[in-house]
Amino acid sequence: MDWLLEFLPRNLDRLSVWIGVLCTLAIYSLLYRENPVYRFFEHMYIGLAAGYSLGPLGVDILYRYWIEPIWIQGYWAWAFVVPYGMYLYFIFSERYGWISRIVIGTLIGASAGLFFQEFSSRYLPQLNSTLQKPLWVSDANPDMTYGMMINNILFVVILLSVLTYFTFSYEQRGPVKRVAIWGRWFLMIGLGAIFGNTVMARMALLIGRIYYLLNDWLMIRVGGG
Amino acid sequence: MSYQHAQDNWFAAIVIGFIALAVLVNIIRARMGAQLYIRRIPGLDAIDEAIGRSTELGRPVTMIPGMTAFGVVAVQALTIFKYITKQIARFATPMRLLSGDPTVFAVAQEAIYDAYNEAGRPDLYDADNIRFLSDRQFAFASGVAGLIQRERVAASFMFGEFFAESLIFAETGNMVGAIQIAGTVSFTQVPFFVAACDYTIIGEEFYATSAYLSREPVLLGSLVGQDIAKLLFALTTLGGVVAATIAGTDAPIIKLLGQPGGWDAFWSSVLKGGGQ
Amino acid sequence: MHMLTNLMAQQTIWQLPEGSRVLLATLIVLGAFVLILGLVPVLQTLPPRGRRAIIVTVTFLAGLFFAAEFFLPVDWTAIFPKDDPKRNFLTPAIQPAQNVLQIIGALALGLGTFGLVRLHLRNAVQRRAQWGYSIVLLVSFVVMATLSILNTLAEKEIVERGPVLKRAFSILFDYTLVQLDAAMFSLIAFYIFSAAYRAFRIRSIEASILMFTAMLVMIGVVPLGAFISYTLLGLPEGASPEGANFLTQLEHSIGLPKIADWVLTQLNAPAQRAIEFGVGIGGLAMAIRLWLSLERGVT
Amino acid sequence: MQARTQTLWQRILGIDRRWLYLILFVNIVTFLVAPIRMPASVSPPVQKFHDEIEKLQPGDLVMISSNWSASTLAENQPQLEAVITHLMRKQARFTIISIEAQSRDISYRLAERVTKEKGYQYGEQWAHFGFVPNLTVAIKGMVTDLPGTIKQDVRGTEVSKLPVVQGVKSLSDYKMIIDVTPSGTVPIWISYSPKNVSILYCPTSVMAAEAYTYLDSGQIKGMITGAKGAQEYEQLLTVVGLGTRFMNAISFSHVLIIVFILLGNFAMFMNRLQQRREG
Repeated sequence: MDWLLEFLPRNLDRLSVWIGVLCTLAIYSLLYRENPVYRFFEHMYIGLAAGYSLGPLGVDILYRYWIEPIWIQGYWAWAFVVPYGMYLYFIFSERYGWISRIVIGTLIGASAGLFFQEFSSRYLPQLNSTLQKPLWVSDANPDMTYGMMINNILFVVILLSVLTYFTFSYEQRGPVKRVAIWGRWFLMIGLGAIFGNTVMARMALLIGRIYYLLNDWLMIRVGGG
Repeated sequence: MSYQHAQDNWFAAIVIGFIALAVLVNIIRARMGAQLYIRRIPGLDAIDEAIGRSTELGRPVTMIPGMTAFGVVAVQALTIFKYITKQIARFATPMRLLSGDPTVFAVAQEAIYDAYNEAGRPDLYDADNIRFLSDRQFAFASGVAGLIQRERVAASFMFGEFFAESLIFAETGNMVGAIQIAGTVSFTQVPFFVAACDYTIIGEEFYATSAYLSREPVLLGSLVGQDIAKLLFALTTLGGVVAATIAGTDAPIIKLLGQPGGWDAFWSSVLKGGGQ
Repeated sequence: MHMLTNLMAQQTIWQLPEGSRVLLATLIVLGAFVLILGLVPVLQTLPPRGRRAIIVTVTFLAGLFFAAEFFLPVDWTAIFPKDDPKRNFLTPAIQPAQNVLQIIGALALGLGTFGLVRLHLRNAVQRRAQWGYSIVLLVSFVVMATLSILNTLAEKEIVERGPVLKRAFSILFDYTLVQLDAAMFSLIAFYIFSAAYRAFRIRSIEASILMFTAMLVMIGVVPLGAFISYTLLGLPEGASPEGANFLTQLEHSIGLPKIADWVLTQLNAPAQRAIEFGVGIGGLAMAIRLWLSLERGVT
Repeated sequence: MQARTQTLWQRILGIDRRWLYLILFVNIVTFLVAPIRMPASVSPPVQKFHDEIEKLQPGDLVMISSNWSASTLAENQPQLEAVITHLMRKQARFTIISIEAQSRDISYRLAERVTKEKGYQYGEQWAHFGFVPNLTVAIKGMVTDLPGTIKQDVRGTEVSKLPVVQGVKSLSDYKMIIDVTPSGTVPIWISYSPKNVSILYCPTSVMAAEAYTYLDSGQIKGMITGAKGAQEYEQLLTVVGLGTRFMNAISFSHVLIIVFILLGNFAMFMNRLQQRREG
């Protein structure tokens, strides 16, 4: 009886747990099949998410980067940015639709231009760290062990064979084809490893939810003691 | 470990310059009529099969760029979707494009409109079929999962950058028996697509897709340039590890080849030598 | 150049005077709207070729700005003070340029939201199939948008954060939206199981490799792997002692956790790196083609 | 093609995925509740974490930054519980701070429960500072003027009137910062907190890989990785807590998946064999 009284949504704290549980179960019902309850929560979810974004991603950005600089700090040149960006809204017009492409062109140009830096800072350090893998134990690299040597040789072999698989402009045949096939097999090892490694993180998510159902909602004490 | 400017290591400028040159020269070659080859990419041949099945069943095709933020990857994904749309326009197969990024959504409107126009069926274009669901990762995923199940889509194309939600799309698609073709640059999501989709386009194959589908000279030429670039990377790797084996990992040459700040010692020695 | 930045710092030409700032700013904004939107009919008179030329030019210039900022040398110590050497003359403009992109992004969000609302309004008004759910979406959108915007304004101390706003926002955000996120995220655990069951079959060499590595890592990363290797099989735990012979070293490195770790770091890493290189090169080639408008992509 | 009754193997191969989902669910519930313990081998970062807290004297002040919420509960909650248990054992005083309302509520509720069990007094021995919207600004503020930055605790008491932080002017009066988080907050703590305060880190398993450089350089003094790390920690404390339970459930869900993969392959093999025999 005490348990039941505690269990029921008798105050706001309890009610919030019940809401959370309801949301969880509604989403889980999709596992059985798509159904009206799921559909209700799905539409509510998207509505809430769309509404929420307008605060931090819409109003906040416009206020911080547009309204504040112009009206409070007085940097008048920013005035032109929003009307220019508004060209994007011509997308819905058949006649003026092309005007939105000016803004889209700006965005495409910018992302292309930014890619040079991204390319350099993302891939070149990786290339450089590949170079720091000596293939033989020698005086030049006194700290190296035979274990590291084997690993380094493997590293370079795998890297080059996978890279060979990802070439397109000629017909892969003979030894190249064999290397490429090996490359694909090495790739599968990598993919399998990632799969196996991700399972743990995903199971942890589910366990978190089940713990919430057991502990917070049904008030079954798990763990401790 | 990051580059703010090319000056952090001029090797960056050299590599980018070389790749740009290789790509541009081969694009010019292709435009002047050189016959260029592209190897088979198995998953892409299945696109027509998937479209055919959708048409047969009269159920829609979904195209999902996922949460891909607007940028180079998104433009490539939309280029692929544009090609697919041109194909389905011929059979008037229904389509849905579901995006989780508002800018990608906006550009997709234009791209799909163009696709129907170029296929000669502007009447089939319906702005309501290109949808922005949410920029919140799992709200978007719930919307996609719901739609795939409700409309029992017959074919699902997922191209772009994906995160944890990839498996939600792929498994719900699998549940309704859709033919699924996925292509992504996100290495960590590839295993889930491989497990749940019929065909998976991996890594750079994603960028080769439009060349493969359209056989446009510009794209084929670019692909040749990309292969030359990979050869450069392979040779640098080989040369570098040999140098490291002989001269040690601290050798100046290793620093010059892409280590951030690796040219500082070089410059200061040059400047000192010049100044004195 | 340094003088120019100084000049900008003193805000003589870019900044409005303090006194009548609000009125002036409002007028300038209105003027900007009239000017920019007034350009539309003018642009409309252009022939298709002219339109394309504008788009190509804008694309090129936008790309040129970021590219030039990246490539131009930065150590112009003669021009810039020594304490801040890592910039060229374009660097100070990077942050404003990023802000412009942010603003356009916010406007795009408005566009996306408009598209979503329009679709569901149409569903509701035309009583299309399942229109009731569209009402659900619209109602939750309107309520949450109001609360979220008020909440944002409250953070800026423009409106007051009353107890009702606080409570209502907390119920809808913390106890509903976040819970839905967690629930949807955890669905993946079920899907990863069914996908593994279906896909991991010894059908081909590739599928078999995928399956065996996945299983190996799965066991290796949980305590069960350590339990099997060290408690059941009695393999030695920890690093091998210094100067041990090959067999001892081998013995110390074939425990399941060690093998799983080795597969992840030594076999997975180079494969991943090769893919990354390909993706980087492919992306770079694409960026160049887009920048120079060499392909009839999406614009 | 005539319809034939399915063989057992075919039925296993074509099993409705909903059964799989149910089995996984039941499996996890069972092993969450079941009192099975599996010994873990304690990894060096966890051992270092433990040793660092062992060095604390009674009454030393510790700041816990708790930024997780519902999604990463299974990884972060065991960590926080184990850490608080250990701090209470060492009679250290601690204060908790979050960066959003969600994680404030969840960590406050948890700390209240755990402290009540051991008779730790709110306000005297521990307190919760609520949440700060911008961590960087908050840390910088706390370094110069802690009571002025936080102003009120979660119960609305002025910080300057809380006995637990009586006389504390700045973050540098603390001995230690423990960051329990699923996101990239630890670089901010490393960058802005006073140099005399040591930092300990409790990330999720996904985030841990990036932290090893900080561990090498000594910028963080120890690390508990996800539920697995929490289990190892509980073993050091000789308690059976959530980490052990969760890790059990994770381990056996892995076993379940592997068993089913093997079963699927066996069924496929048997099915082929049968078909071949039938010609």
